[in-house]
Amino acid sequence: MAKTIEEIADFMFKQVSEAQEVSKKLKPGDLTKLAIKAFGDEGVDKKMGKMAIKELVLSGKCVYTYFGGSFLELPHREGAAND
Amino acid sequence: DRITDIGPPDFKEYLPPAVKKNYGQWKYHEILEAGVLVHVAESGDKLYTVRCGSPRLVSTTSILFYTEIADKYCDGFLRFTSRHNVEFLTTEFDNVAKIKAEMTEYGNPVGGTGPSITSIVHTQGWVHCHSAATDASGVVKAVMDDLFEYFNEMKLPAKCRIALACCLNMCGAVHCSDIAILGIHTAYPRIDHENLNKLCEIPNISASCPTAAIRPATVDGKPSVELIEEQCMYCANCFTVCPAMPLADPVADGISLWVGGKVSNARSEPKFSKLAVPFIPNNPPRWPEVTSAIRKMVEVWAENARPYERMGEWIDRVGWPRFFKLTGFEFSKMHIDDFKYAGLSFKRSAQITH
Amino acid sequence: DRITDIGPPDFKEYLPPAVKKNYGQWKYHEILEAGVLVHVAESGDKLYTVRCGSPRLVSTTSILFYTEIADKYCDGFLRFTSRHNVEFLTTEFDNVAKIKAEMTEYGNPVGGTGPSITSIVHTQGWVHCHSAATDASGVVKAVMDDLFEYFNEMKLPAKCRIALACCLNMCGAVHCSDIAILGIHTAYPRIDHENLNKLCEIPNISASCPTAAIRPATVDGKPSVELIEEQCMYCANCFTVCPAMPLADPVADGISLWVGGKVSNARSEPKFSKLAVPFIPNNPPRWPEVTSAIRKMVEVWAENARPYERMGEWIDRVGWPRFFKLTGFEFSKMHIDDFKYAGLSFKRSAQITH
Amino acid sequence: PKEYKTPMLDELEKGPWPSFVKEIKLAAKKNVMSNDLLGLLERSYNERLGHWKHGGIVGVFGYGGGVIGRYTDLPEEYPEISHFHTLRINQPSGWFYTTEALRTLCDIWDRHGSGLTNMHGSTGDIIFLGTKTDELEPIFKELTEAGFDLGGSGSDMRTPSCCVGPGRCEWACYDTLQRCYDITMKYQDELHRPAFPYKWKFKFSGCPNDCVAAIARADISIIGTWKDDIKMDQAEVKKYAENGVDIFNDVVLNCPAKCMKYDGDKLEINNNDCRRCMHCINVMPKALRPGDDKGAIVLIGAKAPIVEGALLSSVLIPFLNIDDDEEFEDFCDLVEEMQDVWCEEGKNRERVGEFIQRVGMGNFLEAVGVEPIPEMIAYPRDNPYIFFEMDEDEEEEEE
Amino acid sequence: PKEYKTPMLDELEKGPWPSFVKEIKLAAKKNVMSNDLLGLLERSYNERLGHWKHGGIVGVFGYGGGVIGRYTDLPEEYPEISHFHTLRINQPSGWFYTTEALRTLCDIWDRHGSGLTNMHGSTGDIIFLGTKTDELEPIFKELTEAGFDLGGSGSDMRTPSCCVGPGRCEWACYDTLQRCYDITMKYQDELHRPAFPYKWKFKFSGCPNDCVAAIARADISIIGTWKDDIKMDQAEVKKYAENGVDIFNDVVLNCPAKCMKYDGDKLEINNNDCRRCMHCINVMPKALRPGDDKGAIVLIGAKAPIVEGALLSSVLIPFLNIDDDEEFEDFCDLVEEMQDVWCEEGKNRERVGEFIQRVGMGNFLEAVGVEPIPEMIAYPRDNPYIFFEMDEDEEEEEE
Repeated sequence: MAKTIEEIADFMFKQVSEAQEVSKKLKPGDLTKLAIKAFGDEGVDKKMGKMAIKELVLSGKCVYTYFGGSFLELPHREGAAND
Repeated sequence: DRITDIGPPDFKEYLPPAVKKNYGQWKYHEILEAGVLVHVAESGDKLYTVRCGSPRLVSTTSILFYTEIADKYCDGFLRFTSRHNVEFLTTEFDNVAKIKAEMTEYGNPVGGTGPSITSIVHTQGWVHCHSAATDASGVVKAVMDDLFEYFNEMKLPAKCRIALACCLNMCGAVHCSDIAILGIHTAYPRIDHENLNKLCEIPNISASCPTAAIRPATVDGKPSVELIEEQCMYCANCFTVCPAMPLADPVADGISLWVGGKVSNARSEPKFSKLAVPFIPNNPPRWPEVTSAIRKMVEVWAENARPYERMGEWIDRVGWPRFFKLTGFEFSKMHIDDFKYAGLSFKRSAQITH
Repeated sequence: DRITDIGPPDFKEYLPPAVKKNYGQWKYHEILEAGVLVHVAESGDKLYTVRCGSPRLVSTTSILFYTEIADKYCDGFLRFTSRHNVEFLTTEFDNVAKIKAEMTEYGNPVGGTGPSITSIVHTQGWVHCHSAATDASGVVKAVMDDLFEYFNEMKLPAKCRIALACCLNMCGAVHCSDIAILGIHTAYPRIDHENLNKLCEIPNISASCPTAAIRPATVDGKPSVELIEEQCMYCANCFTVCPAMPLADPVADGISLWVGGKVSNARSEPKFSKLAVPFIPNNPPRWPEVTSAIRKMVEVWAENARPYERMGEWIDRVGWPRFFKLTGFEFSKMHIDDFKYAGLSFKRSAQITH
Repeated sequence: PKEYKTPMLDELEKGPWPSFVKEIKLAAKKNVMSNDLLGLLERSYNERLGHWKHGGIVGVFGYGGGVIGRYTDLPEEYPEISHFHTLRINQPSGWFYTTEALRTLCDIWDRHGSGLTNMHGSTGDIIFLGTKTDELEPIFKELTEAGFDLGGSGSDMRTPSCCVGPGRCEWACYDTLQRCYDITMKYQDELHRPAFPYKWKFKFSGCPNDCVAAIARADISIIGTWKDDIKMDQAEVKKYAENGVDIFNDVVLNCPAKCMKYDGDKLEINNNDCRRCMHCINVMPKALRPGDDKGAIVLIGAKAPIVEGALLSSVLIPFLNIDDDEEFEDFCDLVEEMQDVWCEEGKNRERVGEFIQRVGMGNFLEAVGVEPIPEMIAYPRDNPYIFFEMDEDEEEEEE
Repeated sequence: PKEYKTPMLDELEKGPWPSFVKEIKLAAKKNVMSNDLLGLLERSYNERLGHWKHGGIVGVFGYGGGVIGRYTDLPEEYPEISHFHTLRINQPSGWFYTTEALRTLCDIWDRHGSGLTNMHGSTGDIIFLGTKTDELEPIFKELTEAGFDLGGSGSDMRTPSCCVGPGRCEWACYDTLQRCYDITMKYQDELHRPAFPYKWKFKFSGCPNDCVAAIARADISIIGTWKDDIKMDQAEVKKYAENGVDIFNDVVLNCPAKCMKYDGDKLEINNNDCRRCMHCINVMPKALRPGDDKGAIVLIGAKAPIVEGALLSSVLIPFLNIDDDEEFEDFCDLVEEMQDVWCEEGKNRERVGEFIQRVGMGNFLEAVGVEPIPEMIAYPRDNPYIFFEMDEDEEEEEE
């Protein structure tokens, strides 16, 4: 049964939140793979994963970050940022 | 109504009329003098190009000056090259001398065509980069000042492409240059055990090390990493994924020089640059040891190579022993490869010069 | 009074008088006809050599026949070459034809000089070897019968060195031959769990595997090993250290063909032979698929190469696509290297023929 | 604004080569950020040390690339460059501009940033060098309104770039400007929203001279070539000879395929053996030209050393009529197939070239559905360590 | 003796090439072992399978090499070759023989073995093919009394071999026959008593044509070369040209150093760039010869694929006046130093070339006390992953 984009985005948001608690960073590709693993091939495809990520970012719940590779994280103050 | 994903402007709107008219219909070209080309179209149209050196780091003030020149002589069009030069295209031969005069006067000399040294492709260095092992613009300025005669004259055996990257990340992908200037660290990363776990993911750091020199460890009760120093070759890949492992050091940072690479498929196949000088300490503002080593390489090549022979092609013909002999550069254990494909770099033949 | 460690006889006692006299004083040589050389010394002395093919596997009966010839025409001296030929050296030109006649009559034809195919260096095969994936002498005989015209005539662009090894151990070090014939297994080792632990040291077996495909395991309560089949490439190194892991198989054993290697430093540097045909099943007694594939290679090379161009030099000039096209050999995934230096074997250039 | 003494940098205003110090000073006249940059850079010259921290989070809303966050580690002393972020702006194909467009860009940048640029960055983008976090959205808004968009950064498709091609080069074997534009437009999402294991670069060169270093720098390197004979004008050959070109030594002896003959009068080319290296054409552009049956070679996998060592791209498609829309679409399908396989199996920070080395070229080809052909290799394997695979027919027979 | 039908093998008596089947049959007439071998081989041809077991223990008293144990796995059916061991007998340098010596060898072998030989084995030895365990000591006794000794096998120094050299070749740049003999005699203990991690081979070639494949097969490859100019006789060059040698295409164009010029009359060589490849000399041996300042290149590390892949030897000493006794002694000292390091650090079945690859050439040179020089490499490293080592002075300064 296909999931809605919102459901997938919610799932991904939860993954990002949990990962961040243990200082772990997830890549967009990781999130899609996790979603497919959780909901099965018939629940999510790669395109839906992509749309869910777009939704996450446009809603402001997640931001892209870069440390030698691009990740999705909860918005937070930059460690290196100057006030 | 936020505009996104529109991509770049359509280049067709930015093409000068002569280019639009003769698009894909060019017949041949000639180099009229250093920095000046003429392209002749099947239609008989002639398009003159004046190529001007640029410092790459350009102020809007200078860009606006370029637009003035382009408005005056080039119908309001101009272009840049893949090596940071600015080019003025005109169908009027008379404009060539005028563009040349005005640009030179402003400080952007004309040259860089044919068997010459053109602008150096380079990175940001201390101007902007967090991982630089040297400056970029300053080294480039010092080197090009020294080699200027090879920019505005065409007196070399072939073209010579110089590039600079201020650390091993090689944003400037210098690895296929006739001469590559590469910023290099030679001090181990200093691990900020206090903050490492806050800033970075430990398994990620371990995985980043090409020689597996970094292992998870608990230091003062905090999760952190330890470094097996003998396995570290200062690549700074760990720093790239984790800012809590800086390597930069005023004494241990410096420049390595590499030689004999090429990208073009003409004559020989593309090849990587090879190590010539492993380390020269940073010596701003003019890095005299760097400029003189580069001049040495250019001069021995210019004296000994045959026409059309790129630096690396010349060395391939006469052999690396000759290169080290003529330049006087010291050969050491560091020159002998010990990475993945090391074995193939040994001299596995009895073809030898004496 | 047991005699040991005396080493070989001093060669000086075995040198013919003309050789002793002109030792180190040879001036030049000429090839008078296929298999016949003359060496001229500074003294003006001329020494004729008659080179005769041999099956390498020689009975004392035949050796004694050679000694008769040598006694008759060569003052009681003879020599063998690094490729199993037997050579008769004489200062009398008149003896050349006589030696040739008698040897040919006996069954050892004369040839193998200059741009020709000389005797095949090979291993023992089914005649004597415990790890052979094919026979050696039989394949060699079939191939040389087929290529005989290239032994006793000199009509090739250059010399062509063929070698055979009956398994990957390559006792015959065939890896730098113009054409290499290599016995090859394609079945997994059959583990004799019953006896393995009695015959072999388990850690040794694990360590012997270049791809780490063999792990210690307990089978039916006995210490033994298990094989990760996907990681096995049938090298038989495990069998070499442990007889309880045989691979030989009537259907899965066969021959692979390799091409373009050379040892000499003339013109191009020495090079390895490269895979041409991955697998041909054993088809005794005459291995017709092997002989015809080899003839095909020799013929396309002979037709297309320039004078003095060895097989590998010709292929390097015209490219491997041409080789596969002209021979009609199938190109497959198996031809693409996936061992250590695989990356360097990809075509990393835009120099391409169409 | 503070006045900085810059004796070190002043040294670099001397000499014939254009001075970046002059440029920073020009910008500093108009802009306090550039003025503080001058001071900080002088300090770096004295200390032989950079003073920048990496900032991994800044960007414009909804995009994951195009902005490089940067902060000085001495914000108290150089407060104007406490933030000093970079924007990458997608250049037009071939770096052609109208003066009007450039003036618009300068105007935006003078109002919102340091007034310093790179024309251009190594990947090809216009680089706006130094602005504050708060300015990012306003700049982005004005840029898109002016018809410009951000380029790539991070683990995304990087801004594609191309040589001048048919715009001003008689050697262009396909329309580099157009195909670069097409790819850029087709993959806007991949460019702005990083979803790959690492960067993914396209470069388009019109001929094997490879003026944009595609073979050294791009994951997908598209290099022009041709199939038929080199076009030759013997009269022009003669003229070159008369004008001092040593055709024998400079042309014939330099041919890597040894496929030329010259008798002092006529030049002969054995086009069957020609490798399309461009050397003879480069020496005598008036006499020799690429043939008419033109297209491109697609090569894959180039990268700089980090992490697993530098690679040059290797041949994937030896000839593609890339100007043909249908063949171009097929090519795009293959590109997407490769992306999928790489995204599925690639490790973090593993470029596609490294990925291919790890899994093996043969396995990679199988995964993306491309037949192995000898054009893809410099030479077949020289080791006998073959993973034999029965073909399917044989396997069935055995059952 | 049994009479075997051998229809398969009989096929291999036909054809122009000398037949090994004829040889086995000749031996079988005199010898029951060879007769059973014939039967067993026919069976292998039918079954497409070998029938030999490895026997690793047999040998002569006090030696660890020189005998290869072999047993058939069908002893009931072929009882005469239940044992069928091989002996390796150290050949004289250059494979020169008196007929008297050969007759002595044949006599010993006919009385104690199968009467079958290889003239010679791949490594260079005389191979006596097939005898019983009980015969080994009697054979060894008679051989040594006749002045012959066993060759190497197992993890020892293998029997050195050399080209014909000054015995009959104008290109010999040093005395291959003598130095091969010297090394063999000097290291008798290393040859007969295996004490190394794996095999250790020497091959001596008098010039870069390398007729004994030293560079491909020997751990220590000694290849003749010269330092001064190629000796040239212009009159003979002319004669070659008159007799149809295409000097331009066949000689000049094939020179890898591009160091020759030919104007249709005189040949010029830029000896400074000459690589001593031998090609021009090979083509015109009457006109061109190696110079007078002769010696050898010492290269190290060649091997066949097992275990870590095939290797060619690489340059260790670019020029050694090996005919000079003092330089030869120094060379032997270095050989022993290398043995020591390899024995100390090498793994089981690791050839010295693999060992060098594993520890790094630079570290190996350091360990054996040889200065690194550019002659040792084809090219310097192309990756920036340098393990910097401060030199000692600098380290002291830092303390």
